[in-house]
Amino acid sequence: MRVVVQETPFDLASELCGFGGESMGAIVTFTGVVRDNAQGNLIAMDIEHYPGMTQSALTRIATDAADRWSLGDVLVIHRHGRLTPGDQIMMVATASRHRKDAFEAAEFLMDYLKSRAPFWKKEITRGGADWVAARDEDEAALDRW
Amino acid sequence: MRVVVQETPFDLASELCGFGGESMGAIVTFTGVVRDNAQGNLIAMDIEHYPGMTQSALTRIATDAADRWSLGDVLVIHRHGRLTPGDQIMMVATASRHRKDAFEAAEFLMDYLKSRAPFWKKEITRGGADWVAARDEDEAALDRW
Amino acid sequence: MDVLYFAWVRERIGLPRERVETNAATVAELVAELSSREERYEAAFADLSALRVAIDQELADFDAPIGDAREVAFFPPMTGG
Amino acid sequence: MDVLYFAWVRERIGLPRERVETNAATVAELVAELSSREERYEAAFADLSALRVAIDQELADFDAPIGDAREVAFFPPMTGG
Repeated sequence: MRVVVQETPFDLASELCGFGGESMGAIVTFTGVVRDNAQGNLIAMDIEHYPGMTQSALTRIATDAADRWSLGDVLVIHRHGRLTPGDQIMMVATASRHRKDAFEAAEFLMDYLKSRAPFWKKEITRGGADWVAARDEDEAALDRW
Repeated sequence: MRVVVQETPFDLASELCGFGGESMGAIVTFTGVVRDNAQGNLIAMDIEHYPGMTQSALTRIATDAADRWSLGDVLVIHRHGRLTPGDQIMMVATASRHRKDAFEAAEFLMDYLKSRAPFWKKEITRGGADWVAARDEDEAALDRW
Repeated sequence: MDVLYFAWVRERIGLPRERVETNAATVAELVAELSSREERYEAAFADLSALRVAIDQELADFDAPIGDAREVAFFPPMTGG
Repeated sequence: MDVLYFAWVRERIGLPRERVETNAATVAELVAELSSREERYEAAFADLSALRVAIDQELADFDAPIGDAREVAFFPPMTGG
């Protein structure tokens, strides 16, 4: 298991090099990308985090996933700082013998990262700057698990 | 949308370069890897396919996914020929504005690729060679959709 | 018409494709005709529940009409992914 | 104890962290104490349903006891991923 919080970009391919090994048949990845907003005027996305808590919160979420599904490997990378549209924000990867476990664990990781990892996003637009509000449906998504 | 059937290896990172573009916030990938069998004696996996039908069957599955979910992009790559443990067999990738669509579409693609794409796997072991039997649970997985 | 065989069906019958002249109206009739030829065909077609069929590269049922199909393929359940 | 603020809570209060000497027994008591200080605190804590709290870097409820916590943090609902 590997959990990384960093300001710098990451490279999906290097991160996945050797991930899972030869006994895992299924690898699922999710990559979050900064996308332009509905108005099409996003200049940047600032991602603030709680340095003392971030690593431990992410590690707990990853450990919960590993306890719950049969996983050969788990990877979580989350960036902070200023990002621009098209930049990768974060990724998770799961390796398992079967696709069902790999998919479910990746969805679980994402649902918890959305609402239980101490990150806050602020959109910088030509019109100003606004904190991204948490969405009710993201909180509701946790009820699945 | 891109659907590729090939004998040669693929590189996940190159395939994903520019995938989805700047308006898609969520990218999900699934990669299938040849894993050793339960006896630990797998030498190779031969993947036979039906050349005339493979491309059209995969394209139909990808089109069905694009019709059903809001996707910015879909990629399907499936290899054939002789592979060895650790080799990548296939991958799918989906890009969407929201993670739910990207995850569901990737799972849909995988469920249909398993049971409705004309590929057949044969395990070459030290003890001989055996065709991999289709699993009832793979057929049952289609009932979800 | 061309008849194609894949995976263990191909191995059991001993060839990947052949040209077949037939008056069979349905896939089932074609199967019956092939099975009556030789034991290797009979063995391959012994359990139709273990087989799938495609007409002109589209999955079909065994009771489907063949019509003027150019190509009929027989194979075991697919194991892609 | 250290009290930390993140995102718009930080902006509204105007600082990321401060040292607070308090006898508050619970988070709610600490919030009441801070709110009574100045308007910017009152504004930040006006709607507790829009806030989350962590005690020593673990998510907690507003009625949780503070005990001998070293660090209490206030922030809006998280928006990771």
